[in-house]
Amino acid sequence: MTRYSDLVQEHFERPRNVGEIPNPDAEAVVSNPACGDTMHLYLRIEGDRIVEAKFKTMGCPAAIAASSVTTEMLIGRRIEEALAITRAEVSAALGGLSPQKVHCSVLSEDAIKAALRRYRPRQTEG
Amino acid sequence: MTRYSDLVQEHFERPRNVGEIPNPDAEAVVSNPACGDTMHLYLRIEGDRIVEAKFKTMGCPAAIAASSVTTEMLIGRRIEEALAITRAEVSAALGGLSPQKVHCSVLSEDAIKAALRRYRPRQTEG
Amino acid sequence: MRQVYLDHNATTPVLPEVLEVMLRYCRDDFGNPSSVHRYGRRARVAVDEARDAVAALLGAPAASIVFCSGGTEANNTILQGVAAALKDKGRHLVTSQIEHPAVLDTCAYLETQGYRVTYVPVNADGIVEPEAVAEALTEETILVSIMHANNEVGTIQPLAEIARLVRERGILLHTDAVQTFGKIPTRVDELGVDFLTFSGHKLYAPKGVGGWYARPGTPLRPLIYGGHQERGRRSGTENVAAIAALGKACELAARDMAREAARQLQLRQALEHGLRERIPAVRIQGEAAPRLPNTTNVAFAGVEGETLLMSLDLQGVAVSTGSACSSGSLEPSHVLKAMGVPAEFLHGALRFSLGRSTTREEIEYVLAILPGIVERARALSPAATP
Amino acid sequence: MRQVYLDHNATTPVLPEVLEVMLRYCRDDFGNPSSVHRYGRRARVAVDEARDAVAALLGAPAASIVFCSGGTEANNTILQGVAAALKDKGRHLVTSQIEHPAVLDTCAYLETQGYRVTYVPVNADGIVEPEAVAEALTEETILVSIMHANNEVGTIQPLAEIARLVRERGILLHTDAVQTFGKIPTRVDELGVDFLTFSGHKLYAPKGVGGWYARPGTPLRPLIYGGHQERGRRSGTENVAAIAALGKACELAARDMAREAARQLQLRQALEHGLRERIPAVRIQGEAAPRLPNTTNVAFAGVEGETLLMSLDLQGVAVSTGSACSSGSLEPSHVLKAMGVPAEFLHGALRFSLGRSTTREEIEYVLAILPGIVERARALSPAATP
Ligand SMILES: Cc1ncc(COP(=O)(O)O)c(C=O)c1O
Ligand SMILES: Cc1ncc(COP(=O)(O)O)c(C=O)c1O
Repeated sequence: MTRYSDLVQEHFERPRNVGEIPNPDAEAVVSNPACGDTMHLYLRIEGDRIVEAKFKTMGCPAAIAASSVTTEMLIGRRIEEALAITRAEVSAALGGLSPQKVHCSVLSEDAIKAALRRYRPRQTEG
Repeated sequence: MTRYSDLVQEHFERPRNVGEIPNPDAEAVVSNPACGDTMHLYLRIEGDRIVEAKFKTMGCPAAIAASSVTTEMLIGRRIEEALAITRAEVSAALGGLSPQKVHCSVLSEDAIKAALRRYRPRQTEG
Repeated sequence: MRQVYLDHNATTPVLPEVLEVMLRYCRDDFGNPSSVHRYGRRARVAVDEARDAVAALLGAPAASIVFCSGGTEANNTILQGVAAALKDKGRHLVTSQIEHPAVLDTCAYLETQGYRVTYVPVNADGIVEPEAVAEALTEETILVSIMHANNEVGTIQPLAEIARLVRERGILLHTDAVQTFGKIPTRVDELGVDFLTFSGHKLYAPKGVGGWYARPGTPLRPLIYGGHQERGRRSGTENVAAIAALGKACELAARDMAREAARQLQLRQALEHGLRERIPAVRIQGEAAPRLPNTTNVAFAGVEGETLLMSLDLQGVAVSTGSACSSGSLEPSHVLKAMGVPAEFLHGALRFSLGRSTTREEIEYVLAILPGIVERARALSPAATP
Repeated sequence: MRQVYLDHNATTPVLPEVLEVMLRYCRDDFGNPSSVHRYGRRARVAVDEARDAVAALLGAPAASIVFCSGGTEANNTILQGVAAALKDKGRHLVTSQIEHPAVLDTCAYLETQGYRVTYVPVNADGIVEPEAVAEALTEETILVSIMHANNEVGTIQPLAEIARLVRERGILLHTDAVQTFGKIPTRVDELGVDFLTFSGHKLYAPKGVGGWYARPGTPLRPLIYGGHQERGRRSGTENVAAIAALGKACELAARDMAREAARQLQLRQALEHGLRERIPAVRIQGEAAPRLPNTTNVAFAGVEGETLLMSLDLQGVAVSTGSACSSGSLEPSHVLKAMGVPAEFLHGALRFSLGRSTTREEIEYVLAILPGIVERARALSPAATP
């Protein structure tokens, strides 16, 4: 019964910001044990603003699309703003997810929170 | 689920010996209250032999065919032989009746028995 | 030989436009709607669109429609399903004496399972009187099932009035609308029902598809479990081609309903008047009652219906003695018995059910041959039953 | 774009010869088999002939075949029907962990009704071991239900051996043969079963038709009551066109079975060898077990099946991640879990199911595009799960 919106389709075919950030300012790996989906989120942060976001995800097309759209949403936001992103916003940014696929947006929200809650600004060296 | 054999069809389309015998030697009217079928059987008997048989029947095609074939079977038989006719023979003479239509052959057997059991040879006058 | 089909209440041919839809989903877009790939997605869209078309004809939300294999399964699901779901609330059902076997036999089964069923009688016109239904209701009653129109005589039941009396008691109401769906309006809110049964093959869609409407929130245990199709309410791979065909048939029915109803009614009246004029001792069942425009049940005293049917068939005319599925049974029609049809007419009934293909010439052909057929059958008949 | 359909275990297109039969009974000989007139009689003959064709494929008497709406309804009828008929004898059923939801969900329903069900495990090859079934039998066991071949991985179960152990205890044996009927031999006496389920849309007949074999004399309460069709064992107007089509499909299956099985097996092996050669970390489920000639279930470590499926779909290839009806669910396949497939493969399975239309070119096309698709998905995947 799964169907994907055009936006999911588009992000799945051409995911944005795929890859790793070497030595990232923040990162998290979250998984959903039930469906086996795993998302690794990498962030580069300057001041209190996210300047780069990348991901690697193993999951269904909706999970990949959710990861992709999440990185787009993150880039340019303040940490406070990023922490306020909800699964509903991720889902909405994809044109809505079917009930069976809502858990994919949960994964994104979880990854954002896990990465940013652990984030401590680096001490300026010297 | 009713289907009719070719013989039933043939007797239904061209029933033999339809009509009444005025002043018959034997006759009977039998009905099946459940299905409403009614058969009126008329016989002319000479000595102990049936020389003429006619019928009128209200009933389904199988009942009409059974009446028709019954008159054919009766003509030329001895009374003893006629009394021995069974529903199975009537049914067989029509190429077999479906379970739903077996009751039509019962009507014929009943009519034969009712007519002949009541039969008493006429006293020769004078 | 001329072929005249006047048995549309038994089943209908699939219309050409409907058949085309069927072909498409058998041959090209043949996917399983549960499949994720494009074949599956196209099939899913077809099922969704058909659901919209059915819903439109019922004035109901699409989500309240469930597809299954036909009217019989739908009736079984609702009667067995409500009975199971509400068994702790009560174990009494009310129905009428003139329902289709799909309702009556299911009720008989429920009676073996500890339920009690009241079979409300009908008046001489074949109408279930709303007060009679009201009187049958008890504290234990969980469901009332009254058909929308009777398949054998065509009488249309006063559902809105029955609904008022039943639902003010908080009791659920089901209607078997197999014979009305597509022929006359069947908006669930006008009828006031909680459940409604429909079937494809009575409105020029194929056999093997039908379904039910269930008012949102009503309790219903499924009859068939499995792959969670139809949101778990009826499992089993969807009969996509037939469902899509039914959707198309619903569109055509909606488009042509008023025109066809008027046209068929006129032909039916011509048939009735013609038969009365030409044949003595004729009786039209439920003549005074509101009836389906396409249906008339005519009895001929002193003859047997199947004999007339076979004689007509030999001349190319297809009619029925009553419902198709009771044909061949020993007993006279339970519907005519419930209506108190006099004995001399009880065995001599024919049902003529007209359809889209029916023409005035066909009616005239029947009027030309039937008098002779009845005469011959009456001539075969014993003068008087002693 | 090239269209390659490799999801024949989900459903098949209707073959042209089969479609022709369907058309005839939708358009011309559209009668209701219960009708007495010639339209009805022709429909009745069609149903009878189809029953003979099904019976021939099962090596069973025609009277032992009952038609219904499909495999799901047939499974429900047998499980619910035997359970109800024998409830005074015992309330324990035995089945396997890899059955189709139409069996598993019906068992779950029966568990809510006071029955106990044992779900026998399978070995790593996806085979139900006969001894495991025998061990599960108790004094209370009334029915054992073991599928003939699994729909997701294609493993063929040792039914004859299971039958010996079950039937020497006087217990009834059912098999869901939906995936084998028409593909490999399914003679009921060779399988040793008392009940067998079949479905039309897996062998190039339409959806919405199927049925069951019941050994004469076996007890079975009907699921659906009504007009006494199918000798009262399954009421409802017969789906004549689909039944006749199924009959035709059975004839074609019987005619071509050996040839098609050999041909599809060769193509499947080419697919399996090609995938192994071109893609690392591939696992073929049940590889050592006897399997359906048309089915292979291949898992790719570290990726998610639906992502592969969608990528293939974008290039015109239709496959499945498992059974069609579990698609979209969160959980990995219950079949792969029961087989103990290692975690890294559990979410990355694709089912390829070949059919009559499958060509070597199609297999080569898949072999050309799938390595890149897997590579891309693996590149998206986090390097290592912590
Ligand atoms: C009033 C009524 N209810 C139910 C049915 C059964 O529907 P189906 O033939 O789709 O099983 C019929 C006709 O057969 C009918 O006329
Ligand atoms: C093994 C098995 N059993 C039962 C079914 C259900 O049959 P149907 O789709 O005819 O309801 C299927 C397929 O859907 C199946 O593969």
